[in-house]
Amino acid sequence: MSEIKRLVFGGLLCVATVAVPPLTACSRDADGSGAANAAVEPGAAGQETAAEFAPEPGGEFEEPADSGSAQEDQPGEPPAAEPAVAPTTAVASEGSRENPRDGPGEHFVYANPHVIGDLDPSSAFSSEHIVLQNVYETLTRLTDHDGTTTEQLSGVLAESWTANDDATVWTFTLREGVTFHDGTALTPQAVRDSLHRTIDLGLGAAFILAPIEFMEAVDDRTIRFDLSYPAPLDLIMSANFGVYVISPNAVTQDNAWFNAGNAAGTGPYMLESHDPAVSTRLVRYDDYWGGWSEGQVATVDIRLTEDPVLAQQLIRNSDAHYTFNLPFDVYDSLADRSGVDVVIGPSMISLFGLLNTRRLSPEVREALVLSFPYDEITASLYGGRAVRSRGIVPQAMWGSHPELEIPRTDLEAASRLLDDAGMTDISIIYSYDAGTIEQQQIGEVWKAGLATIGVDLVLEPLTFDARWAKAKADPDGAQDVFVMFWFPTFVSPYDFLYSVFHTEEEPFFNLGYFSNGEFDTLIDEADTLSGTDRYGAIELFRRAQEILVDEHAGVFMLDVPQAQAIRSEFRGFVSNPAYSQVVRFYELHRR
Amino acid sequence: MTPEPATPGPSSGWTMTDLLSVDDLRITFNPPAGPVRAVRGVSLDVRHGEILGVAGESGCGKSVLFRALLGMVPPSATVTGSLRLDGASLGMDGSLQAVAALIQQNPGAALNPVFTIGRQLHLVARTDDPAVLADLLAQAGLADAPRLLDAYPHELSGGMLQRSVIALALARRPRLLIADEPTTALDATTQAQVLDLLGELRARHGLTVILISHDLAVIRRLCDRVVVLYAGRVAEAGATADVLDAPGHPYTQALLESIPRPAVAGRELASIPGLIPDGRRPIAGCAFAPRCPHVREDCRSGQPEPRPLHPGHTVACVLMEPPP
Amino acid sequence: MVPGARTRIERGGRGGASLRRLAMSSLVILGVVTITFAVSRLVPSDPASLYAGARARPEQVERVREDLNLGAPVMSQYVSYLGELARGDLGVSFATKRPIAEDLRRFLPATLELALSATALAVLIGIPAGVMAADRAHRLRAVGIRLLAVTSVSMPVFWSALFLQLFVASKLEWLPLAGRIDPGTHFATPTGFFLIDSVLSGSPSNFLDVVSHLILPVLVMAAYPLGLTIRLVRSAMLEVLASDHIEAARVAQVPWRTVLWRLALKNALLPALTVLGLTFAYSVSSAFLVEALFAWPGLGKYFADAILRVDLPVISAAVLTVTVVYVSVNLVLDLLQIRLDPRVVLS
Amino acid sequence: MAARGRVRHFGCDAVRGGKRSAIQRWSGLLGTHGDAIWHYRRSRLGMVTAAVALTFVVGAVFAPWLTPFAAAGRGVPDLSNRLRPPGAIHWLGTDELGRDVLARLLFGARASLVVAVGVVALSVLVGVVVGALSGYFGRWIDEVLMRITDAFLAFPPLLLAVLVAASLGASLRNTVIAISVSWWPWYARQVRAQVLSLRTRPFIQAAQAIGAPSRRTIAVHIVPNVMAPVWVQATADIGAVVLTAAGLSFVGLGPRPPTADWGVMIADGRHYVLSGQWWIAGFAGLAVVVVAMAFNLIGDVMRDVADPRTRGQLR
Repeated sequence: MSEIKRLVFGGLLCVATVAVPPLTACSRDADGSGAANAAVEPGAAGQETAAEFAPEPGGEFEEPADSGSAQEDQPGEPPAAEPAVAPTTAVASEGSRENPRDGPGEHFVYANPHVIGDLDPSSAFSSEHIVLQNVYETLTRLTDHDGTTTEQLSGVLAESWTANDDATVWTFTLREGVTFHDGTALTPQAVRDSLHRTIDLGLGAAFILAPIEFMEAVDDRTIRFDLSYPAPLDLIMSANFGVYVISPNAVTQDNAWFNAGNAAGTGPYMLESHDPAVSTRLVRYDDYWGGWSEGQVATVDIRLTEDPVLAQQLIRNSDAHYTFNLPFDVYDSLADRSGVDVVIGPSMISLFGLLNTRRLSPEVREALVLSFPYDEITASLYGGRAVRSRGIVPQAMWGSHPELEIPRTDLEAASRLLDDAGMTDISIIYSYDAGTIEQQQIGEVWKAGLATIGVDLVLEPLTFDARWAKAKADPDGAQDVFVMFWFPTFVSPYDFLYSVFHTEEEPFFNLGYFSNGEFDTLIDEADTLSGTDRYGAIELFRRAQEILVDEHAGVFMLDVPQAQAIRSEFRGFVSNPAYSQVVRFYELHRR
Repeated sequence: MTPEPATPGPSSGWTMTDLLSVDDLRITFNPPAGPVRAVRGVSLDVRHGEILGVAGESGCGKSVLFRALLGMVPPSATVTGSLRLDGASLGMDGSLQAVAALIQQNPGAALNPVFTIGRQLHLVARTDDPAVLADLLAQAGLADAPRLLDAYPHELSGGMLQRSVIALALARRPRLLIADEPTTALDATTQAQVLDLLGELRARHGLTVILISHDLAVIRRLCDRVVVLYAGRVAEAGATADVLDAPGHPYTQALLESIPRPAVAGRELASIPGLIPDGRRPIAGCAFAPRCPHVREDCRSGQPEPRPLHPGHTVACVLMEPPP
Repeated sequence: MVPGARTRIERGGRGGASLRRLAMSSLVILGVVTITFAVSRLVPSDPASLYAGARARPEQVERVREDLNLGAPVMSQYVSYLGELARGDLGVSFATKRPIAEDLRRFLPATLELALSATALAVLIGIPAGVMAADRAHRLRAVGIRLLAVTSVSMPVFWSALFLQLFVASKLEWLPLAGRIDPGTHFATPTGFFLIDSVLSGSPSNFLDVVSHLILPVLVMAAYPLGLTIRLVRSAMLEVLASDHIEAARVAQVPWRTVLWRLALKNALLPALTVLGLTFAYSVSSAFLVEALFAWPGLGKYFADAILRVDLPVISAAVLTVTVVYVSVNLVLDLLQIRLDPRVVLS
Repeated sequence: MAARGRVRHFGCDAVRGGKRSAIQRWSGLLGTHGDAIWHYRRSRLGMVTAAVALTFVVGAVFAPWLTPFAAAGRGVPDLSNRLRPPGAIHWLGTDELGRDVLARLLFGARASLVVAVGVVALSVLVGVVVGALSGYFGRWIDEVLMRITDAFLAFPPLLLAVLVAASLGASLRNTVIAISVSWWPWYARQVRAQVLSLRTRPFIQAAQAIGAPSRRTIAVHIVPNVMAPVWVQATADIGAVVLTAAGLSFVGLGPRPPTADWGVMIADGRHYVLSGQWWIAGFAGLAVVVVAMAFNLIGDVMRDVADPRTRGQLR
């Protein structure tokens, strides 16, 4: 295993908390302002002891931001630039229309635009987490995050955990009374075997477990991890992939067994059937440790709905209860319609265009950065609900740089730069995903602006595979601007900075072919430092991002807002940027 | 355009001996390009039990004429004139189909290729009694008739096909048989056999036969009377012997000149110079004038009326009239 | 989207025709497979990355590249690819890692159900309508049918689908929006043809459920073949109606209905038949759009997805399947033609 | 048109009537006295559809001068004017980037026209060459060429286009190539069938008898004489190509944005139909339907005109 992902997070002694199920209180505020985060605040849930995430004695960490600070956004009005987190907005409409076709109300249909390709909890590494997060559970879960320095972890299968001073030895105490869907009880061995399965397969997100050197069941409730280097294991254990706990009976099975529609987790739902081309069906697990109450979702149908227009029709007709991936304008009309709530919250997805450093001089790159219509796009195409990026790390994540100086759109300055460099009448190739409408529209708007200063932006749509292959094969002959989304494997800025900008001999995801020794040193140092001095690490990560801006390594367009539509007969939906597109059906409640 | 005057037919008025009497038949086709006059005033009689030959070059209107009588021209065509059957007036809307049958030129095309002979006979005769159907084939001179009922047209020879077509024609027990170039597509031996068959049928069933042919030899062999058409009008009509041995019309003469005969072997065949007139243009005077070796000044001014040359033999040519 | 209405496709020779055709069919299949291989090699893509997944690490991709023998020269890849096909080994999808044979078993019936229903609808309505369009006795009706035909062949499926879904399914709520069955409906699916399976299940409500889901996509899909069939049958009918034997039948006072519907139609069906095969091919081809729009888990979409993802094993398997289906449909049509046309049986 | 002078070979047959082969009937279409054109002009439907087709062509060619929103037609967004319904200024409304829908339609006609003409021209070129060689030489050349043609025919046409477009990347040129790949076999078959029947005709045999080189015989005697029906088919096919091209760009394989394209307009506009902004997809779809219908009907009328039996049927 490489050293790509060494996230060192030492010097901590955590006695962390346990949230929460059943989260029956997680409804929206009565006034309809969607304080979604309220739902996940342990205090608010208040069912069980919720010890606060303990800051280091040094007091370097800020208190977790009060979830109440999430503001309601006024439609059409751009959000204030200051908040690091784009506000979570729920445009809720009361007076929901009851549809007689809905039946008893415990059935929930999730209109899913992406194929559920791999249901193996050890190797799945794509949108499968929308299923896996409901069927399997992890030791911890990231429940709140203010995007600057700290995050709040809750225990799921772990009731509490501790680490030694240099964060190399971790001990997790497991929750009592947890059983797998096949009836066997949760044991430390099961946890160890599950993680081993991921490590042995070496697929998907296995690399995040690289620090683990040794795992041992201390007693029938406790498991100890010895790490080869300091790492925030509790954070790692909240990842979307690779850290699910599997029943001892299932952990020996192969990939095909899981993809045939078998599963055995501890989650609130059992996998009933799985047909990647049609739907994945879940049914509630009666013996779930969190217990069940009236009005909760009993059966789930995660239905493949690739056509967004169809998804829109389904949710309008109440044939589906949740979807995302609709064009942004559509949400307004959905919000106007009674019976559908629109939830728009921050995500950890960043949209940016990598500038080809081999083909474009710094002047041209700067001109491109200056010419990009940031505000026009966030205000118009996203109805004011998107925020402009400050560097590549999304502002919903720690390590982002809220004070980063970013240029304003200035076509004249861009034009001057090009004139000075003697670069007039140039043509720039903008490579984007065919069929991804926002990348296309952004390209079209940008193109119009560039045309006024004599630059021809050539929009080149290809499938991601095709353009990725092209970009990897021939940096000098490839595109000038490579547009892409990036979302974190688990919550760390290093993932963004390393993957996309670290010097690479053979280009892989560094498709701007950026290479800067100082930058490389900074982020590696930050990565190491984040184990012992997180504040210092953040400082270094920020400096690294300043280099990216100074060097015009890319056009950092915007933090993509996570927009979702959910039928308003269900309450309790929480948009958590760390688990985008995941609906925790267990937390939903029919009105 | 000068209106073409109605011409009295070869015999005016119906007589007891007439099965069919056509008076001043005019047929005009109306394609978008403008009217085409195919038949421009034809009157003729068909007598009971006779075989009437209708002669003329291709395009002179002989096929169209009888198809109009049978109601088989497109609805867009204008047909005027009158038709009598046994003295009673008859519409040209297909009413004649009740008593007449049509034998077409090409027996290969006249039979539906995807149905057996028996099935086609069945549809026409409106009986599926194999004995009856086989008898029809036998009447048409086909041996081994029962087996033929199950045969498809492509399995039969040309002669057998034409006999099958004749059997089909007989199936409706017609009084009148209109044979449109029935032998043109056949070889010489079969041709003779089929002609003999037609003669036999007339004798046996008292059928009246109209034989349309461009071949004067065929007409001479079989027909009692002959009508020669040119450009949609009757040029000459009369008993076969009269007309063919002593033609009065220069057109008939020219037609006869163009027939190869053993008697005149070695002599160069005469061909008729020029083309038949275009039906789209009005014709002033005699239609044959441009090709006529005997053309006179007055040929171009008025249409010649049919004049009796002998009793029952009429010729529509100014040569029959005293020169002005 | 099959180029305009063409009537005849010449036939092969007569003697030993079937055997020769079979040999030719295999050649055609080989040709198709080769075209696929050639074109898919042009695609600037990296199958190894695809197999390893969109966010795989470089070393995972490298391992896959070795496993899949993707570094080999193109010719040797082609040969081994043909070898695998010859052994009937369809392999595993790069993208989903599922056995392709298993997917085909599910997706092919779904598409065939759709395509056959659409073709059946097109034929059952198209042939009588084509006959009526050739019948000059009812001019207005004929013109109306011809306009219907032209509209059908001019309507983009993705447009008609949208409006049918919008009005019939969303507004009026008469029919379901999409899918093959209601999510709540369950029955055993031994054949994969839900129409048949629902009948086997013995419950009328299952059958109704299947039928109600089938109506909209079939309507959308049938439009083009319907228009095509009408136009073909009409032009073949006009040809036949002008023939001597029809004139003979009319003079013989065979009733017009019999002339039109029995005598002429049987002749006209022959040229129309050959085109049915193409109609079917069109259906399969346009299926991927219809399937995407109606969330219909069929071969067309499976195929189109594979193309977009450059999922080579799936592309080749799907091409092979479609070609085999196409060739067999044409074979069946040939047999049908032999039944209808006595002239072909010779020797 | 090169075919004009040549079709006289059949002129006399055409006038005489009788049993005329398809070729003779077709050839009448470009016959010396302009019969066909004359007939065509008598057809009311023919004239109406021709007018629609002409509007399409004129709209495409003169798009920049026909709309005050030429910039929008070329793709310049106006984000302050997004999704305006049809009204006095924007007759057909504006799209999701604030561009005038009418202007987009006019400029989209350009893309459609270019693709249609390109596909037809390319397919005719390949089809005529393959068909003529195949039909003229027969034997193994015919076998080989026709099996290749069969292979292309057996491949589902739209999927073949998708495969090609996906491999080559989306652009107007590649759209043309992608559609042509599945289009030419039709012309090849049509031409071959005609060449087969033409080959037995006296003037071809005469040319062969006097030892004229094959290349010359094909170029001088064969090709010109098979072109008339090919052109009729090509005209009729324009509608089908427009439809196919719309299908291809609907799935994202059409011309590159911001080139206006009807298929793309439908694909993008679809999303807004449910929220009440029907005019983008609505009008774009209508444009496809109307143009496809017009050319289909022109093909119908031309066929009818070429066939005296059906002349005047559809008026």
